[in-house]
Amino acid sequence: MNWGSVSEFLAMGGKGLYVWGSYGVAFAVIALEIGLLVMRRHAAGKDQ
Amino acid sequence: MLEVIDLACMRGERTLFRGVSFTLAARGLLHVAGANGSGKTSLLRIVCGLGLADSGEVRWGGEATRTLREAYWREVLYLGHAHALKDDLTATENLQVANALAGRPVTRAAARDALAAFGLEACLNLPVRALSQGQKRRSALARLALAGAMPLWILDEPFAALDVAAVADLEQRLLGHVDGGGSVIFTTHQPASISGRITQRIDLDAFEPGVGAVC
Amino acid sequence: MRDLTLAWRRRSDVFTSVIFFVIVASLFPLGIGPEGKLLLAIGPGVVWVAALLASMLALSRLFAADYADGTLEQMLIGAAPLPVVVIAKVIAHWIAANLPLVLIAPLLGLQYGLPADALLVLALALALGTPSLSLIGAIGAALTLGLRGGGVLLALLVLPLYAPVLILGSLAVEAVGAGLSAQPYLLLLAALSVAALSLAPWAAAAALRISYE
Amino acid sequence: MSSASPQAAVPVFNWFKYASPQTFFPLAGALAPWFAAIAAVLCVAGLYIGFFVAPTDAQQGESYRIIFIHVPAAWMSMLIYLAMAFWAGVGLAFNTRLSGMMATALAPTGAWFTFIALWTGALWGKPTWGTWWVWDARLTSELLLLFLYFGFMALQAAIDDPRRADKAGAVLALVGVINIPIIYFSVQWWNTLHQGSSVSLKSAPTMAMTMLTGMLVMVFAAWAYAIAAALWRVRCIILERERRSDWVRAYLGTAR
Repeated sequence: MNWGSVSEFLAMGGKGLYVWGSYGVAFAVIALEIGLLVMRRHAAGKDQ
Repeated sequence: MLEVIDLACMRGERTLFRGVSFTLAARGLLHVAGANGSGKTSLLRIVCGLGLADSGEVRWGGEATRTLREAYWREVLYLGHAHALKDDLTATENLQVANALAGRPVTRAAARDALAAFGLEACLNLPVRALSQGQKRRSALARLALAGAMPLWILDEPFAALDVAAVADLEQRLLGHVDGGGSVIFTTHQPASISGRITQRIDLDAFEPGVGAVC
Repeated sequence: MRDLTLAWRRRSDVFTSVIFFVIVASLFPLGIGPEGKLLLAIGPGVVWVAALLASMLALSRLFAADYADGTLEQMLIGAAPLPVVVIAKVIAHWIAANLPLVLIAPLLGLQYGLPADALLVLALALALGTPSLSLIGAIGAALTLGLRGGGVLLALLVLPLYAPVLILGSLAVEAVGAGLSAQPYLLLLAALSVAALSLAPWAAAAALRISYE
Repeated sequence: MSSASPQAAVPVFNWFKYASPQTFFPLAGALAPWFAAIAAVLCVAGLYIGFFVAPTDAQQGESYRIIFIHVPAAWMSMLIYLAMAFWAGVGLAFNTRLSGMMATALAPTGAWFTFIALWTGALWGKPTWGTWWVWDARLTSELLLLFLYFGFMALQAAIDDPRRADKAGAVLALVGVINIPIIYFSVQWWNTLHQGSSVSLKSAPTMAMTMLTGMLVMVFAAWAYAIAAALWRVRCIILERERRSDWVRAYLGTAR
């Protein structure tokens, strides 16, 4: 195990901003894409 | 011989027409009728190979025009709504250019004679932008005087913007082409006095689109 | 031939793109300051970018007039194969819109204090590189024919594809400045143009038909 | 009265059967959740390996852990463009409508991955090289790739007729795919000749086995996700384009 505690895990050896910034934005983008897809599907279904 | 087999055309989600079939032999004069927006221009464009049909096929001499391509286009004269005239060139130059594009270059003298035959003697050397709408139409139509060797003429609204004398003149020219063994497809809204000589008539209003149809 | 005659009768268009080219290239020193060394360093790149933009601006005229007046229809169903027509039009367009840029570029290079041999290479690189710009641009112009927002869209489509020409062209001029031979870059530029000549007319012809169908 | 396009009707290859949007629609609907599930499982596994099993990098410290998202995104961005060009080419060659829809469906996902690759590349560059942006050959190519995606989507958005949009997009995608290697190599030359500030990504230290495993698992997760997203999007596109057809009306009628 690499991490002694949760705060150590979050700190990422002082690079937390960069690491979590990367993952945060990446997953936000994926969530956004899924959200857009759901909305588009909804609109397509209603369009009758 | 031109064969049109089961053509369908859609614009967006709307079906313009479907199941249009006809055969046009030599000496045939085909009038395509129909209300505005019924697809007359689309049909002509598909027949001459500019447009793409959603289904169906056009054959020339038994072969599909989509495979014949240039071999077909050398035999077809298409005049559309747009005059294909360059404002900056003179009527004579325009006519020469148009014929060169069609693979039938003509001399300057021949081009001038053709324009004269359409009553444009006075404007041979004027840039086209100086011509009136009717004169422009006539200088575009002057290609007909040089296109006796092209078997199939496809004319979209050739009578538009012409005066009475020019209409009569054009009708005689179409009949002359048909009598000489050619064939003509044209659209018009005006009651033409050559209607007696029309061998076939297609009314696109009769090919009313079916709702909810998909090709 | 016909296009050339036409371009001659519309001389003002040619001058517009040349003047645009000159203005863009002259604005950079105003924004950066008259420091000789810096200008010398950015000169090749700036002249190339300006040429790229000027060439692209002229592109939208490549098919637009023929599209509007119906001549393009006649070309599509003409006796000559469409790619050949496209090549002819691109050549005419290049002579009218890009050749003047090639000729005037050395003058702009002078503004940036480029040495004489670099000026020669600059003109040569432009002469070898701009044909591929016109050819690639023809595809973009054919694809965006008659579309709303055509001009901006055209820029979005073709500018990324212009990157290799820009890079090689500026490198050629910089190589001279560094005392190296520009030949490899010039050869690569020529190779790109030949490759574009062998592929782009067919792609542009296909794009034109798609735009009409 | 819907029938497949002429090519699809000819049973030359068995899977041409699925080239009709109507038959593909339920298939895509059935497959997409599976790919999404695979993506989720692999993603959790990959992140676990990446954060808890893989050791700290001796040179870069913890910030190297960004590669578990950066490299998969960069790979997918290029792979999706290739897939897009492939479907576009198939669409042009066989005139199947579904191929064009697939190409259209792939583009946004590809653009998102390209964006992620650029973003994470910048966040990796800052602690590693001290700058947000390095004009490295790969990053620059990636940026141009993003522009190519934008061009493709903007072109398709500007064309109203879906058939023309598909074909025009196909020509553009194929032109782009020919250009990508040229862009990459020219950028690389340019980069090596402008040494100085630039740092080459190629000098990455040899990776520990667990790092590689974690990265590969994440690559497969991204792959599965891209497939799932594309399938979902192609379902939306089918519904939008065929909404006047009988089967879509029937489908939506029963679904309501």
